[in-house]
Amino acid sequence: MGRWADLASPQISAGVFVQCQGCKKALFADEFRANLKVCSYCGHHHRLTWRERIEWTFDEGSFVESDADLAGSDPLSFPDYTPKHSAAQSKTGMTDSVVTGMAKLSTHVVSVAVSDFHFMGGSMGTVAGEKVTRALERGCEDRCPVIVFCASGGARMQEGLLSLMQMAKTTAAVERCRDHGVPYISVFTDPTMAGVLASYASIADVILAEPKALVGFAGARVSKQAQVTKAPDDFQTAEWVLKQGMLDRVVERRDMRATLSTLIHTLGYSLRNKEARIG
Amino acid sequence: MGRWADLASPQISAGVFVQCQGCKKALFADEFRANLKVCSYCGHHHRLTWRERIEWTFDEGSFVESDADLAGSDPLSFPDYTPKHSAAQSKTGMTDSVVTGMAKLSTHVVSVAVSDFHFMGGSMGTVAGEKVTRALERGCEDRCPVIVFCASGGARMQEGLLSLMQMAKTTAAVERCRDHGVPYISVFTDPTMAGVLASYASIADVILAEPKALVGFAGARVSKQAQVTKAPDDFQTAEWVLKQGMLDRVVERRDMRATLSTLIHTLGYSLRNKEARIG
Amino acid sequence: MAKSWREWMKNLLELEDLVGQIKTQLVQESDPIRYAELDAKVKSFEDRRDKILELMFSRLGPWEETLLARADPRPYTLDYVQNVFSDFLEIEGDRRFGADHAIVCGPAILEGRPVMVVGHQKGRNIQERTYRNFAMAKPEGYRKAVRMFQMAERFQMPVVTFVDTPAADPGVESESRGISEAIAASMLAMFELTVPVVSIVIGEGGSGGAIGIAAANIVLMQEHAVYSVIPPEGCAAILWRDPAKGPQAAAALRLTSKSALEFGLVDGIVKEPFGSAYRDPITAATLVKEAIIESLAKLDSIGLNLKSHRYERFRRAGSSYMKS
Amino acid sequence: MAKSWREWMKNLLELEDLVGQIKTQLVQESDPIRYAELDAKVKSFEDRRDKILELMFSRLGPWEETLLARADPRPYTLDYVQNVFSDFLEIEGDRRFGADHAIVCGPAILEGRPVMVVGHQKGRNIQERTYRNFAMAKPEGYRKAVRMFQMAERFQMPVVTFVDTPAADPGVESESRGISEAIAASMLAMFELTVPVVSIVIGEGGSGGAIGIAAANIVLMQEHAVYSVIPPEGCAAILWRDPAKGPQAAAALRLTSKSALEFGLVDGIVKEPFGSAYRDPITAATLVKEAIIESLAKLDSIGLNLKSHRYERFRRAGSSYMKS
Ligand SMILES: [Zn+2]
Ligand SMILES: [Zn+2]
Repeated sequence: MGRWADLASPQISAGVFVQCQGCKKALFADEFRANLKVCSYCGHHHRLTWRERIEWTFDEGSFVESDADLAGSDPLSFPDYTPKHSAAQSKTGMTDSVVTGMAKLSTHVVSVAVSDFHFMGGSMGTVAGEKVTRALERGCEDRCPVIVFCASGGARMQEGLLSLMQMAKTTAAVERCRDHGVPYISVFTDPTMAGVLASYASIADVILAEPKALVGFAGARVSKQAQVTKAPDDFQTAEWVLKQGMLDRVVERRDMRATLSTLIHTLGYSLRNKEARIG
Repeated sequence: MGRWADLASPQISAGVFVQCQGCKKALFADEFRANLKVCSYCGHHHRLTWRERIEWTFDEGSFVESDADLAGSDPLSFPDYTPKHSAAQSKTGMTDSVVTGMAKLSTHVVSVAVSDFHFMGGSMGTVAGEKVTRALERGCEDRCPVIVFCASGGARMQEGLLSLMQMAKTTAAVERCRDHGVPYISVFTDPTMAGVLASYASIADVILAEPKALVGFAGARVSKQAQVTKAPDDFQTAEWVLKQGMLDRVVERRDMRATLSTLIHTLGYSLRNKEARIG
Repeated sequence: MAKSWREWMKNLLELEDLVGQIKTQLVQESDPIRYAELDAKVKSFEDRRDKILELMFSRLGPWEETLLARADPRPYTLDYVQNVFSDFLEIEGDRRFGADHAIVCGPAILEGRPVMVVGHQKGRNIQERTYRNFAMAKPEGYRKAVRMFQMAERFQMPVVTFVDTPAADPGVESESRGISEAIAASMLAMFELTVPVVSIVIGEGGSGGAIGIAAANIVLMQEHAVYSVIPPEGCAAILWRDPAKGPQAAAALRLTSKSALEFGLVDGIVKEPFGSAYRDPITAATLVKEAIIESLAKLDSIGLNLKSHRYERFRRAGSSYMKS
Repeated sequence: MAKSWREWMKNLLELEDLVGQIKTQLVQESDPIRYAELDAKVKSFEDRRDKILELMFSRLGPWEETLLARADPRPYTLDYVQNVFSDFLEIEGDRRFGADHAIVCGPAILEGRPVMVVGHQKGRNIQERTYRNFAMAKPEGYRKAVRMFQMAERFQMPVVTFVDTPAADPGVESESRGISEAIAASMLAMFELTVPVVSIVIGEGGSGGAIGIAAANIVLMQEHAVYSVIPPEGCAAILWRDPAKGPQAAAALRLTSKSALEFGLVDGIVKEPFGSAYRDPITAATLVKEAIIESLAKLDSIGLNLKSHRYERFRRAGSSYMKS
């Protein structure tokens, strides 16, 4: 067997192997990437970096980042926050856990936000909340659909109450989209949890999810402890959440682009139409 | 023991007994009426005639009936409908199962509809649907709250699809009340079922119910047959329906007037206020 | 009288079976004489079939219409969705309790224009029927529909609903989650809409379960659909304590499309191909498609407040059958 | 450090117990000398108590504030409802799934003006706590709240919410019925309102469960309430793998009313009587009542679009802590 590569690494060269996190089988790295980091044996959808997500979802080269420089601080002087945050920045090359901008999808313009779990578990602090809010607001201003890829453990503890307020702030922005007739689609990827799930993620017009993505309010341990009711085997998987009526479709990664494209085509029609009428 | 009287009869003279339909005990007829036809032993709330309901709920002598002459026909020439309908008319002195009008409750003007189960099981045909609709519309026109007492087995089979359409018609009128900011309160009395429950009854702003009232979509036999799930002992009682979140309070008959009064006082405030401002 | 469509159609179905068998032989037949014989046989049987069909359809009563509306090969909502729209994408969540497969929903394109589709869905075999709960929706089905109605309003999409249910689910679970409230709230949500709404009864328009998604500006019925306040068997059980008297009840209830039109309760009848929709599903779908397009065009041209239009439409129901 | 309010207050509670006992004796005492002695004892003990209290309250840290916010004699929502409003009538139905007693709702009168009240409700004894699920609301609680918000809009009533929950219910059942969606949808419904909305954190402002009903135009905190993104114990468990380090986490999280005000995340602090609200619930309620009336008056006088005002209020959250 050849060399082994880190599965999260964006540079995976040919002839190198990676190990599937689902079935533990060895996969050719180049095939693995060609298959959008989905295991060809067990279908396990591995987590993506924001770059991969955008590259593999939107029209080639169409993404233009917004607010790239927006950065946070350590308002609470929270123990170890500054070094942790800096380490995450060095590791990922991101200023914070969310990247936003405008992109095209089958030529339709869309406002986009993508969380990256590799940055402090995709947690939502002031900057992530602000970026998601601006992405939603851009949808209203530019009269285009908004697509948000979620990947987050929840609100960022280290910014205390400021993080909690981002739940309300992003929700307010979703409400604004509703007022403007702007379609807003969220996609639950692995994992979509807690404060993110309990705010902008769950109130999209249409909610899609990647197969087997972990989706829940409380950590499985907490929620299992909390009640006599036994958790089912597929508890907090996207498939279970679909059965509970909380999302609309589980979509394989290779079909995501087409599904999103169909949705923004139908749901964004009146927006384009009205715009056309206005001038 | 003295003479026995028919419990539903409006004329119950002193010294006569009636038998409680709940505990089967004998009750002095005059005490029974003084107690609003509630058994003093077991609290069983006996069905009322529309006259009793209005007399015991609204300000004395304040009720003015509307559309008293509105009468139906036998549009489908349905087997036995005409004689059955005539018999109900003779028995009750009503033209159909619902009586409507304007009344006062603690001096507040309200639009009222009362179903009477004694008229063909309180079933909703064209006339009942029309009267409830007009009662709701009067609330919008006169800018006053609407109170509806339900007592019905459901839509009236003998008028076929015309009866089914009354579900939509009355629902449309409820929607109009919502548009006009007119508070609409419905009260489930024994029984409130099927097509009536599945239309105007269930979408009131506030829903009250009398204790132990039978409240359900399907006859208990049908719904128990239909599924593996075992029906609880209190299935389809007002108390059970309250636990299911489908109504807001179970209110004893003696407290109904005060409860309704408080509700229309708070919920009708802006209506009166706006009216005052308008002139 | 026949209790089911299969029983009623027994002779015809056997005849068609026979024709099918001969046709299979025909393909394999190499002897030209034998071939001509078989071919003639097919033609004569098909002739006979057409005559029987013609006879059966020349004197359809309310009960036969009921059987036809329930016929298992009859096209269901998703069959029409496939043939009438493009780009349909099913949306499953009710955001309340669970996924209900007795009602299917989602946006789709109708001749270039997005519409929101909502419809009851029956199943054709036993697995499908169980999965679809025999098209008897639970509260979550109606709440999913409400979500779609509100989404259609947000994005200014016309709504098209397909009605095909024996009844709403009457079980203990449905009661416990408020099936009555869900049906009423669904109608209420429809009456709030400012976008055009067209409903079409394509099979069984079963009482509350049907009207729950049929509070439309224009309500159509397919020729061989039925629409009733109560299933005929249920009516017979109450009236004559004999569910077997369904045929008499069907007559008494006047549940055919023709009666509904006469009473002014539906706005039009959509023709079906000869022998009813299942005999030519593509043509049936084309007729449905044309009827929907025509209805939407009519509503577009009204230019009125479509919410008031819908109110007035239902406001009139039964007015001519009262006196005061 | 003390783990609970009772533990922290142990000495004081014992002292008060003692005072209580002496007072009982005092009432029965007929001998004037003994009476004077006992009376002096009471006075000296009460003096001591006041001094201890003063000392304790002069150096309250975030952990003590947490304990105070959770203190079981602390007034709960229904205590304030009783003392702030008249004509409160509880409304129970969520119209979806079930009655949730962790959130109480209903219309009431505040100085002649109807308002809609929504609040978490804790229980004081074990039965009450179970009945109230420790004020941890399930999806149906938040959906009931949404019903009330929408009703308030229909009838143009201001909304007043009382926040007092350790967290939303995290159990399997809550997950299965969409607790996350319910919380988000509740905030969404609040952001839709055009009527004035005032929220007041009266005890524990526990993360998502709290913000779910706190998307108001004006958010107040009682002096000894706390408001946090995560319970200190949970934070300690994650940070230091030691839930016992709650006190350190409480400090790190800055969950006091003073901090929240400094960060600009609440709009005002409602004073409490000396020794915190439970020592004089009537005065506490009066202060709360005044704060609510003042807040509503402020919102009335703004005359602005209250929906935009609410948007802008939350839009600002954290803005001053970013750079670009
Ligand atoms: Zn694998
Ligand atoms: Zn009794």
